[in-house]
Amino acid sequence: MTTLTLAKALNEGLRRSMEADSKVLVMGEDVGKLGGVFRVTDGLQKDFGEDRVIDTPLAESGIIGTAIGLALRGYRPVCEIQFDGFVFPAADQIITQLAKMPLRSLGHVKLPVVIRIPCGGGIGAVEHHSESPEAYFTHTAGLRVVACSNPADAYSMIQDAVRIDDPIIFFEPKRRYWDKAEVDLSAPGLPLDRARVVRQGDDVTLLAYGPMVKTCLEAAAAEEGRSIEVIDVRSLNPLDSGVLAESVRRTGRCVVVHEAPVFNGYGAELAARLTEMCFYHLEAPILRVGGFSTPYPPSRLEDHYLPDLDRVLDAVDRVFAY
Amino acid sequence: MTTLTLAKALNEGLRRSMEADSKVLVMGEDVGKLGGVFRVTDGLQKDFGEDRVIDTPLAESGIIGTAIGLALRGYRPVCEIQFDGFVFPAADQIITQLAKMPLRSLGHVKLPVVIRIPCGGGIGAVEHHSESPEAYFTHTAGLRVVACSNPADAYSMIQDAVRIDDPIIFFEPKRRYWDKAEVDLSAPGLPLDRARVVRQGDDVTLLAYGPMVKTCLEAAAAEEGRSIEVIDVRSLNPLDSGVLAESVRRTGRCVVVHEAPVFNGYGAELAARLTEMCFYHLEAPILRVGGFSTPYPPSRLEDHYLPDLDRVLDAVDRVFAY
Amino acid sequence: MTASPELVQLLTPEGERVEHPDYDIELTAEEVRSLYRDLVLVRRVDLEAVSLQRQGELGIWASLLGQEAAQIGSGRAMAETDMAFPTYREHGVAWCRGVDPLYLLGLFRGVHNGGWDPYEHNFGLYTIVIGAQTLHAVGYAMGVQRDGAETATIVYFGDGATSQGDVNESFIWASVTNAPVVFFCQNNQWAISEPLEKQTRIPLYKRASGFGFPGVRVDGNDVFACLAVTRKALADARAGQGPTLVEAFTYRMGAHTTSDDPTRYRMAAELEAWKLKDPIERVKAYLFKNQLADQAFFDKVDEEADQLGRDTRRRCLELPDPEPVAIFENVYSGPHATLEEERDQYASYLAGFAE
Amino acid sequence: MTASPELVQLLTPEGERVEHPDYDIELTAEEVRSLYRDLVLVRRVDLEAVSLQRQGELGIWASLLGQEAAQIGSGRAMAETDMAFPTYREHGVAWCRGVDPLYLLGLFRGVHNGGWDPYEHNFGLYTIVIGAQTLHAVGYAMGVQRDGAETATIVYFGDGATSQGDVNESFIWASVTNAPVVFFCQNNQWAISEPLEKQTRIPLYKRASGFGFPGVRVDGNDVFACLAVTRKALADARAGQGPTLVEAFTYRMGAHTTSDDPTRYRMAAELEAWKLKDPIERVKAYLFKNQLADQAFFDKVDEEADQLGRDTRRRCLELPDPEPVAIFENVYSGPHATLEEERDQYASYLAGFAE
Ligand SMILES: Cc1ncc(C[n+]2csc(CCOP(=O)(O)OP(=O)(O)O)c2C)c(N)n1
Ligand SMILES: Cc1ncc(C[n+]2csc(CCOP(=O)(O)OP(=O)(O)O)c2C)c(N)n1
Ligand SMILES: [Mg+2]
Ligand SMILES: [Mg+2]
Repeated sequence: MTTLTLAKALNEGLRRSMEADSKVLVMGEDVGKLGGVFRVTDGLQKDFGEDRVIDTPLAESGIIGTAIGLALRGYRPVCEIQFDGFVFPAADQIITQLAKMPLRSLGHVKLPVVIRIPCGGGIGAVEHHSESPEAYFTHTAGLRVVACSNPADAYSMIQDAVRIDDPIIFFEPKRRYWDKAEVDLSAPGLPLDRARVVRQGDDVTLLAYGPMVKTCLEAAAAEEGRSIEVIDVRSLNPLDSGVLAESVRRTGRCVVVHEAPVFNGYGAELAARLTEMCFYHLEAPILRVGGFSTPYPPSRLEDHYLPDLDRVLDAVDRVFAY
Repeated sequence: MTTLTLAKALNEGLRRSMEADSKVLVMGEDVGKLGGVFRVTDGLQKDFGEDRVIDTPLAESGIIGTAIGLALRGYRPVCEIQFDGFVFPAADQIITQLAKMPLRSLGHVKLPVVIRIPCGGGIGAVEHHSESPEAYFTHTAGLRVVACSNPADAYSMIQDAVRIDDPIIFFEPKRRYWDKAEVDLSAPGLPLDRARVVRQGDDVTLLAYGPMVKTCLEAAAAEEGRSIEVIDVRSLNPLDSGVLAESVRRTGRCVVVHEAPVFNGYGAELAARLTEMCFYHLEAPILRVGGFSTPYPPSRLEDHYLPDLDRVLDAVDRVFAY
Repeated sequence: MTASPELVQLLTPEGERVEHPDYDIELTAEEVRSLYRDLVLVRRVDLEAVSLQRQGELGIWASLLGQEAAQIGSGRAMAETDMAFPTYREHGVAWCRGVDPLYLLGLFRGVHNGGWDPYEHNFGLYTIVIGAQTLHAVGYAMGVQRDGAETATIVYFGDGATSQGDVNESFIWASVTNAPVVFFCQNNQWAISEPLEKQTRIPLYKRASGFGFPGVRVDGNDVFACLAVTRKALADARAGQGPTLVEAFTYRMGAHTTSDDPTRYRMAAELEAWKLKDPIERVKAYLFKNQLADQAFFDKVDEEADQLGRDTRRRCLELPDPEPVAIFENVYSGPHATLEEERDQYASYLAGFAE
Repeated sequence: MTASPELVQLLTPEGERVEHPDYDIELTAEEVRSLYRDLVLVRRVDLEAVSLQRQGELGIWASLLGQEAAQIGSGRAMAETDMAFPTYREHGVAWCRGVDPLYLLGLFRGVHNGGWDPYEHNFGLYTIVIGAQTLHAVGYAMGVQRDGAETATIVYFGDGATSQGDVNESFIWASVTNAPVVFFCQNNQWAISEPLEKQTRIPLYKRASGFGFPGVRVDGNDVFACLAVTRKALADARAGQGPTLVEAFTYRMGAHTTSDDPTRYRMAAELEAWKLKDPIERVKAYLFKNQLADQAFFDKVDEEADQLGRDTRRRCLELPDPEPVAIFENVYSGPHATLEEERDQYASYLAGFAE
């Protein structure tokens, strides 16, 4: 066991992936000498060379578009989008090309492209640096979407993501980059498409992913009266709905938590789907706690915008008030 | 009263808007001499000149980006995106600029930009010409999102959209462009942000917008045993949730219908929100009927992919089977 | 368009061979006859497809009429291992790469979205979103560099496409990485209803100068010139000399697609003028004048074309509709829980009707 | 970078006036002193902001250190009705447009995302998404054309930004519409950690040639040259002569932002070499040598700068945090049902704590 930050765990995972397969490339803005603005690719260019760790022109559509071409040539590019809010210039390449080309080819083409996106707020940043764009991608068939929440998962999930032949949007909770935990570098991780019960409980189920898993665990620990189960969704698409439904049926109550705006956010899918799956077991409607239906606010207001322990527990109270 | 196709009603509405305000511009690919590939802007360049009806370079980001600039200079651009699947190159300008600049300016800036998008399938087209991308925009705070379903609404809604100071994504159901109906050219329409009960019923509520309104009306007419209420949502954001909730509370059952993939589609928001609003009145979970969680299929399969009368009634049956 | 210092032409509309200092090409009679045959056959397939569409057998068709020389010239310039990335109109290039026309018909009929194996033919999938493929080509070429292979990549796009951000980004990437890629722009003067002036105010081949690599304009209706210019550009790429932009100056003789009505936006006179520059007629004239082929040869090619047309039609009509379950296939490379659930539900829904 | 045919320079690093055939400029002593004052004051505000960030009062700051001449020269070239579209680093231009530095501090402090009135100052909002503003500028200029106004638009962007699709699209739109717009690229040699070679293999001003409009490279550390070149480009735009690309060749003396550590990727020697070309020192030398200012003047400017720095700091610290309800304001121009519901719910949630 080694103690690693989440950022370093990703770095280690990428390193292993690159060692295991010479076709794995890392590309993006400032990923080389600088090692990325969050240092997730630190040292990789030094060790694997400029041909495998590519500082690209400043153009996100170009990053994903050329990554598709590289994948067509047999490479496995891992692209870094510098911040969540800068993925949109690449939206067309992701949505119309990356997600659809395997089908277009009737399966002749596989596009093992990983798109790493540091996401979420809470770091006091300026506009576009704190967003949670997952719903744009969970609604895009052909993509897998995953979110890691802790160092051990980060380490295993990034390696799985690189190994899998589908295009994957890989969300990294930027405000948790410096959180440390023990990581067993040789143990196999939970398969990429599985959810994990991270805390068992009987009275209510909290569903979260990425940065909000920690928040929910804190809320569960702080809550005195009720026994709270917390599930880390991990894979947003495909969704491991069986694990979630089992829990919700057992507790009869559920709150979904994410940072993205609630309106048509990923929580809507969780709520709608689990309501259908667990209707007769529900004591109350599934409630959603998330960002407001506004652009991410200037950072002096982000503590209001982001779900925190209090807002999660308030929702727990409300779900019991039914 | 005049009989108009939906396309012609939009054309008339645009004409009135341009007559009423010399700042209104129409811009897009092929909107001039050709009158747009669906002829919605037919004759406008002839009557209002090339300065007001602009055939643009073939670049969607450019269309929206320059429209923002024109709006900053006091113009009111109505942009045409030629087909749903081609809106993605403009995603960045729409999501990071158009939707957020008014807030960025603390309200000094208004961006009255309308983005018309012919949407949906059922016309036997090739890839990218049959999609329903509304969820990408309903999840984007700062945008209004509306969808018209019939000639009379098309006529009034487009004029309202042009008049309102917010950026608006305006969906047009392309397979209904040639549907005809009576339009009263002088009557004021229902306000843009209001839903409309288009058929009253007691047993179950069908929620739809755009092309699926007609499908739901046909399903309601075909159904023999049950009394089906059909609501045309019209405004997806903001949502007229009061009208919807009133109906669902009354009927106790609800089915949401759209063409977009169900997974994290707009139906998820409707289902999650209305479940919360109407929990104690629901006899069954709100069911969703929509496209599958796949890219839009080749056209020889689209009849399977698109919700039709049978699939809607099947969901109605299921919602009664609970 | 007449021969000019800035336009590479090796065969005049009248079928006269002309010399160009930078682009010489020696073609045997056999090679010229073979090019002629290609031109005639792809035009025939195209005509058949237009007629199939008129009869409701295809949803739509994008005709290459008038652009045969640009496509056959460039397509035949490729080495077997070179890779091509097309738009939706490169039926002539597809032909050169050995892609069965049935795939193209299947796409426009709505049976699939392309479906051939890009690796088998070194020919990418048709790309409908304007310009997106240019970046794929550069990425592929970057892969070639890493493999140390002697392989060139060629990417096709139209005059309208030059306005897209992606196309310009691809110029940047190719230039900065010195990627072995040839940008082949068929300037057919129109992007649906929009004439060239809506996309640029200078000749398109000059765009390359702003990115620091060579651009050349070639008579796109001259199959010899297209062959020579593309051959050189591909050779340069393979030799590590980086990208070239080729502007093939040509004309879209037909409608944009079968859904389009060009009489709404362009003059008949323009079309008539371009008819005189037909890419096939000039090769035929050249073969005749130089007695490189006799009437029997032309008859044989015509017959072959008719046969191909008939076959194509028959096989198109025989194309089976896909099974509904195909909707769920090939979306992901392996099992996907949500999708399987939907598939099973839909299967049992369908089974309900059978009962 | 030394004066060369391709680099417009009017004032050497040593403070010598040089002539250029195309760009002559007559400046009164008063005007030069005023430029000097601008340069010193904006540098002072910038330093204060860096220090405020170090003390935790700002979340981040993007320093303009080294780019003062490019910004003041171009900013002072504008007529009052001309419109500017900045990136996130144009503090000097903001100064010229009369935007209170407090707005810039408020943005980087996280109080708002800009918030000044673009119409009051003819200065657009800061744009963080690289390149997006170039299209806004062209659209604005298209509006100017429709108004028949004699107004030029200038848009700022960096060397890195030239790789973005949007920037290249904006070149196309400007060229095709002959829009009255000046593209002002501050080539400060770096895009965060990436040197210029990652974005282009030829000088950036040449990009314009690929789009059919003029490009010019100016010494970006020479405020006279930046003033002269921009003035001419703006005048050309107003006179209906269309767009110009100005590449201001300069250097980012500081870190990319306060979060950045440039020692990880660039050599100290490079920085030292550029220090000798400081944009302020050469104006000071010029004023001195030509006895256009005395020590009292320099002292006064320094004092003014100190005063400005102190004021800026004090006012920054006094900036009130916005009320939570501000989250819901200015998102839409009028009532919005969903938002109001969320606002009210959150207000009563907050009220619950107060109880
Ligand atoms: C991104 C995008 N926008 C719009 C379209 C619709 N469209 C299809 S073809 C076309 C014109 C293309 O012109 P050009 O690039 O000159 O190629 P050509 O069709 O002439 O071969 C347009 C606008 C599209 N396919 N993709
Ligand atoms: C679309 C987008 N991608 C990435 C970023 C992150 N980013 C901020 S500044 C910057 C470098 C910009 O370089 P340049 O254009 O040269 O301007 P400079 O900062 O040097 O003034 C990057 C990559 C961004 N802001 N927007
Ligand atoms: Mg064309
Ligand atoms: Mg820079």
